Amino acid sequence: MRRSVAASVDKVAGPPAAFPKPPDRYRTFTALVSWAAPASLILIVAVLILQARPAITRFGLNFLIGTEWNPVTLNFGALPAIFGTVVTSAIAIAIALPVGIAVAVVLAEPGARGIRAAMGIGIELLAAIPSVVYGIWALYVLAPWALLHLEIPITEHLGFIGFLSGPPGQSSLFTASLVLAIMILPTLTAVSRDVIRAVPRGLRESTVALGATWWETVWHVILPAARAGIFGATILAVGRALAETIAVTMVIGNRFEIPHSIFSPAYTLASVIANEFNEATGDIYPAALVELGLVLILVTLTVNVVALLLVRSAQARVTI
Amino acid sequence: MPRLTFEKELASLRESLVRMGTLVESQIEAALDALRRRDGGAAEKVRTQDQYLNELLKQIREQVFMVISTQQPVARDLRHLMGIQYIATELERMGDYAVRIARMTGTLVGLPDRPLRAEFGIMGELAIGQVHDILEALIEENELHAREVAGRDNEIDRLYHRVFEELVAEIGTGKIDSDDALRSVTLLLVAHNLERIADRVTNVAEDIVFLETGQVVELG
Amino acid sequence: MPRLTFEKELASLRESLVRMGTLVESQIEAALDALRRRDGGAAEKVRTQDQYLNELLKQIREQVFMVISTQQPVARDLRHLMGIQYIATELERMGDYAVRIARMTGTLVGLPDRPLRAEFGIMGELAIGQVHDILEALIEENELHAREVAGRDNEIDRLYHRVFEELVAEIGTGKIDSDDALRSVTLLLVAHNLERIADRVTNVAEDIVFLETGQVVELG
Amino acid sequence: MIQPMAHIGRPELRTMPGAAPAKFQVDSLSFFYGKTQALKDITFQIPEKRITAIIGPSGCGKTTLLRVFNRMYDLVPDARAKGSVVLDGEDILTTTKLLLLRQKVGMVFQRPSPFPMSIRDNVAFAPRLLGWKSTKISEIVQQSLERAALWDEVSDRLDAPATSLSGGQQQRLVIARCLAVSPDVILMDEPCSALDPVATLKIEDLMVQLAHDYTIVIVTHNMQQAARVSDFTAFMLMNTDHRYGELIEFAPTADLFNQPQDSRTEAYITGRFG
Amino acid sequence: MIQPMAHIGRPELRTMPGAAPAKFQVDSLSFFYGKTQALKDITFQIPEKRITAIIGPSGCGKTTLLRVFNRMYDLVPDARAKGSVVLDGEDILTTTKLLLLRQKVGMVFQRPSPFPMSIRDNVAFAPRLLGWKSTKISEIVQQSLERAALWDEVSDRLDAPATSLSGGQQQRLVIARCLAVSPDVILMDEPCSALDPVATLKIEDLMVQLAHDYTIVIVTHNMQQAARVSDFTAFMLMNTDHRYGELIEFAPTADLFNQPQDSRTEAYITGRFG
Amino acid sequence: MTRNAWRRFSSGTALTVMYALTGLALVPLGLVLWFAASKGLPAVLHPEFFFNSERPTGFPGGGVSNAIVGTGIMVGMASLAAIPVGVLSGIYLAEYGVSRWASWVRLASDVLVGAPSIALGLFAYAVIVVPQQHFSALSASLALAILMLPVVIRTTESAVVLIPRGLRESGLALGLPRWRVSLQLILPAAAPGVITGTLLAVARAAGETAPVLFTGFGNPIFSLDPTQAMASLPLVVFRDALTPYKDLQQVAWGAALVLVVMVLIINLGSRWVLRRQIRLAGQL
Repeated sequence: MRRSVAASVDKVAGPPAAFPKPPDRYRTFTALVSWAAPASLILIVAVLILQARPAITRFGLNFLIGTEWNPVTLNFGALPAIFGTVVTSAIAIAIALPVGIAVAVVLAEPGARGIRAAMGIGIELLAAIPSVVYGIWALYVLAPWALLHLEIPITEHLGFIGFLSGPPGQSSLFTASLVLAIMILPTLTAVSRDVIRAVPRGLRESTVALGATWWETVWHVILPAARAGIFGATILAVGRALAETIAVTMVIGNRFEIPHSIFSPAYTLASVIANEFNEATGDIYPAALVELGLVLILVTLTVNVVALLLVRSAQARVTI
Repeated sequence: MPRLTFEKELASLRESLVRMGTLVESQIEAALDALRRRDGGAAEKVRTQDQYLNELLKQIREQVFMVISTQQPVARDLRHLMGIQYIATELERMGDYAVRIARMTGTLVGLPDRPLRAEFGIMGELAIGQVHDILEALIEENELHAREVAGRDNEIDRLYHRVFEELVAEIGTGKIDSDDALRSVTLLLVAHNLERIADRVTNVAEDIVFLETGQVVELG
Repeated sequence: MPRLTFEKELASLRESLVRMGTLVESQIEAALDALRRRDGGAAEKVRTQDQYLNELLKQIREQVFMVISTQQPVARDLRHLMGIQYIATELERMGDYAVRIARMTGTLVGLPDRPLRAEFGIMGELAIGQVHDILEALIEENELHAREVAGRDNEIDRLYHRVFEELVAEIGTGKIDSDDALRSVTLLLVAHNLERIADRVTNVAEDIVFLETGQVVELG
Repeated sequence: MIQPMAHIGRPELRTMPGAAPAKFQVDSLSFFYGKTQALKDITFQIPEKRITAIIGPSGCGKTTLLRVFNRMYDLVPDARAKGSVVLDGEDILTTTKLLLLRQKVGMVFQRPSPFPMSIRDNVAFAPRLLGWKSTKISEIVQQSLERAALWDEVSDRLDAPATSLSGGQQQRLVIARCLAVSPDVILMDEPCSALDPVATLKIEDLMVQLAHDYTIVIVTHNMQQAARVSDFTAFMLMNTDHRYGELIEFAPTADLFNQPQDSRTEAYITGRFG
Repeated sequence: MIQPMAHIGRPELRTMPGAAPAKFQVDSLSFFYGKTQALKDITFQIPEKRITAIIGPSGCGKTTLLRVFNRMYDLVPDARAKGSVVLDGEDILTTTKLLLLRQKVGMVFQRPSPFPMSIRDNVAFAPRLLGWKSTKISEIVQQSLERAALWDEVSDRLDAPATSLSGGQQQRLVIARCLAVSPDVILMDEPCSALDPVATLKIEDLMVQLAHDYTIVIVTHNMQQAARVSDFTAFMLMNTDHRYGELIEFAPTADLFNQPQDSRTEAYITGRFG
Repeated sequence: MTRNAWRRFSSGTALTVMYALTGLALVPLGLVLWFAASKGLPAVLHPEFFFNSERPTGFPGGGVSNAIVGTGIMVGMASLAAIPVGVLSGIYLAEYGVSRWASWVRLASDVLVGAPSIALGLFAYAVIVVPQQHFSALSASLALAILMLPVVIRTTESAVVLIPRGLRESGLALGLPRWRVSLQLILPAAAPGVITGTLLAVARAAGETAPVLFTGFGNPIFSLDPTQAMASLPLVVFRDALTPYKDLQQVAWGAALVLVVMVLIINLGSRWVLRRQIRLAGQL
């Protein structure tokens, strides 16, 4: 009893209630409008779940580990597509990361003028080119070249390693990864560059003023200061790679199996949908395809949320 | 670009200083007049008026203090403030001498009435003239004028010495009574104080030179 | 948190002030001594030494000026600086009086040698003691002590009036020759100047009160 | 002691608080951001047509206090005030006539914030939106610029973009923009901290001029500036135990800088604080 | 005039330039950013183990001049200098031993810039790059922190991140970091402009202490700060016709603030400039 | 080698390597542009390419006018929906950005940017095509609008946030109501940035293939009816590139070139506008 009285006294002594402020109708209105983005996100996921329902109820978790994709027997397992998606993204990031950081460091150097400014613009243009253009270019230019100059030499010399063995083909997991690497490079670079630029100028100047060399400045101070942000950028790029559809569809070879070598054709979640959705008839087949889409969107959303939180906290920390 | 507040303060300080100077002039005049007329009341009035001078000095010091602490003056500005304060101190001293002269009236009143030597009148006029002119130099911000005024010290000095010698000679005749002795000694002190007033003018002139040029000179 | 530079400057200013004070003490002593011994050379030395005092005042003023313009002191800090400057001005004046006393020696040398009245010795000691004690009050930052020292003025005043009356009486006997007349008048001026020194001590005491408390008082 | 003649110098500087009529009566004002208290029990009166400076170390709540005077704190969610602040008979903490209040109490910020439009449009912006007559407006533009001591510098290029002005001119333009809606009070939040000494002195002179017609409240980091321009000074400090801002001393500026009553004020103004 | 006794006060403040040995001899230095001239014909000498302040209105080239002394301008493309700046017998404008130069001439910037690592690592950073012995380094860390008057505040948490310190502490950490490589000279570019008055006074006191062992050159916007701490002051101004920075007057600080020789200096320091 | 010499050498080496990698990263851009131009120009140089509709293989004189108009219509409709909503949402984020709800909106838009575009296609398909029982431009516009929305939101927000807080506070301190300050003062100040953002969103939408695959579906016949299937440029590229027919591949390259040129113009143009905006905001 006594305790509750004390508590109520405390409440009275605490901060006062807000004075009645005149209502801010403008705020209410814009806040209502701003529902659009979150609402569409929720709606998309909800609708996809609804559409995928027949497949979900039928296959359950087996959908994720099944390796067969048979529209005739209506037996669908997504593992090969998941595998393809993950592996293409992984290889792409492995190729793009070192290059991306190097580019970001160069572009973030103060005083962007002349060649460096042009390079910056070039990298950003890379991001703007529609993926279908990358697709057609990869199909007719990159894939033949990669086969001749990368895949064949590698399989010849390193073929004894299982996942590098032949026979190489123009349309392959590797080619898809290559084009993906090119496509995510701008994301990786742009975000990393922004994070590196957010490193206070004073930090760079102090380091130089202490008699450190350019490389020491970059390696010991700037990159550590930007580390969390660069990590976030990487994950963001992974998200992009996972979600990419058209260009990959055009060069991956579209074979629904887990390949034994990265030079073999494969499939990704997105490209399965792109290729087969228009021909899918019946009830289960489209639902299975939608479920692929659902898996894809859930994975990318998760990856994105993680990445965004990382980048945000990193930028907040660096700019203190 | 002017600094409004500062300039306003400085103008008001100069005004107070001139007011002090004018008061000093009239104090000297009044003191000598009281002496001449053997008017105890007039002498007393000089003493009362001196309070105004003290008060003015106090106010000027306070205001200078306030201006320094709020306006952070440097160089020329600070010099002006400090110079004004130095001069105010000197003027207040001059006022003190005037009071001392006035005070002598009290001594003289009880003594036989004899005509005052002409030298006193002349010395008084000279001193008042010097005070007046040095104030003019201050207002005109004219360093050369100040130096010139300081140079006029000699005439008063000469008169003082003449008065001194004559009075001592008078005493030395051995033919004077105690009243006359007191009178002579008193007048001697009057002359002494008048001479000191002129001395102070020299100090004011030095302060004006400092205020205008930043140079510390001795015009003695 | 201390303000290193400012405190250092303040300490050095106080040191200069104490040096001035000590010099003033020895000047008064030397002047009276010269008078007593009728030593023209010693008197001359007092006049030379006075240059040091003038120079010290000049330096203190300059330094105060510099500290104000570079350190932007306010409140207590500014009061200290201004107080130091006021006091230095007073000390220099005291030095002037000492010189005036010393100068009298020249007059006395040509006159018959008679023993100096005991009052002069006492007045001199009193004045020196006052100067000494007021400096102590300054060093101790002891406002009450300063007030007490200022209160001691009366004794010197009393002595001065006694000397004055006696001298006037002496003259008034009508039995003195011109030499004795000059001598008496001269000694009268010596007494006058000693009394002025004590007056100045009161001013210094007022300045110490101001410096420590910020109050402008009159202890006269 | 005798007072032989009218007080010398600037008598207004010496008036005790209360001698000039109060424009703001701040009474036991406390302020909270969410659950943390930022100000506690502040009581004082800001005199009319005088310059009042608020000084104190960073984090003492100077700016928070200033932003109470035109309810700028409404922009911060969870900000609450207790007590009362009376302006012309109305408690501004509870008033709902926010727009009127802000018209009456103008504000100038740390960084000059010219609107991205011409000089003329900057000054005319608010009068236009308030629907005043366009003939009247052009008159107001000139008047306001004149009062802000900017007219001579810009009269021949009223249509130039405001951003083409120098930092100091921009700040005076912002002041002119305030004046255009005929405020009674002008709040200034470190108005010179982004300016160089020259521009700073110009703004300071302008403040002294404006104080003939307006009540000015200025928050400044720069003690000397407060000393130079203000008639009254409020010294604030953060309570070290409870971390809220308190009013330590409020007095005529000359008194505060010469004879501070509180030892903390003395320590701060003589640079011995902390 | 008689000189009865050794000069009172701080004799070093009164020394004319040249009385103290010169650390930097700047001789007709001109500076260009691309085609625009930023500095013209600057000639003066910076005395050793003294504090030299560079003051002047914004845009007068103060910071540009400061950045010449450790060749920081190398970071700016197209920047070049003409003339000569001799440090210990070597012209630093043409030296190729940049790393050595910057070790010898440390620099502190406007905003505190602690590295994103522990307090200890911040101070040990440069010594480690130089490959010094780790036993020696830990000694250096303590020494540097002590000299920067920070040891007492951080000795019990050397492994805490440097960003956990307050602004003023961070600035002192940056100074300690400079001291760790035993420089001769420390350049400071408005080191207190991001700090509050309390932290500012601490840094100022620290500067006065450091001047016993190091030559300090400080650029400051704040004239009063220059007056408070420096032994010598250089006043710069932008030439209105050609828009380059010029050195107007260089003198012992006390002289410059009491008896400036150039009327432009006087106008600036008394606030009547412009 | 002395320690300092070694330090300088390693630094120089690292610098060279990094610049080299940057150069390498630009090679694909050059190649894409080069091949788009060299392979696409022959197709584009025939005027009928822009005036005729698609034709099956073997029928010369095929063009992409239907696809260009289709893309225009679909992106136009998407813009009509996405831009007002996006701009207002962006303003909300900038004006009231500290609230909890705002951070959710922000996260949602950022996530939406990264959402797989093909999933948006599936969504539009489910919401419009299934009930309507046929493909339509409308459904494609829905997918594209969702695609554009987050881009518009975030660019509007960053353009508005770029306007210094002082400007907003100054407006409010003049006694102006919040909506006036926001719409009549802040938004005009941020206009170039906002416009740039919307243009970039338009460019992105115009280049997307995946969302229109099974919504707009494509239509070889010139059509202006938004309730029916409609052609689009990226779809032309995708479909025709994968055919074995040289003449269709030719059309694909031509369409790709048109896309690339459009993207380049919008990007470089908006970059110029944006730089002015940033410079302007920097002066505020």
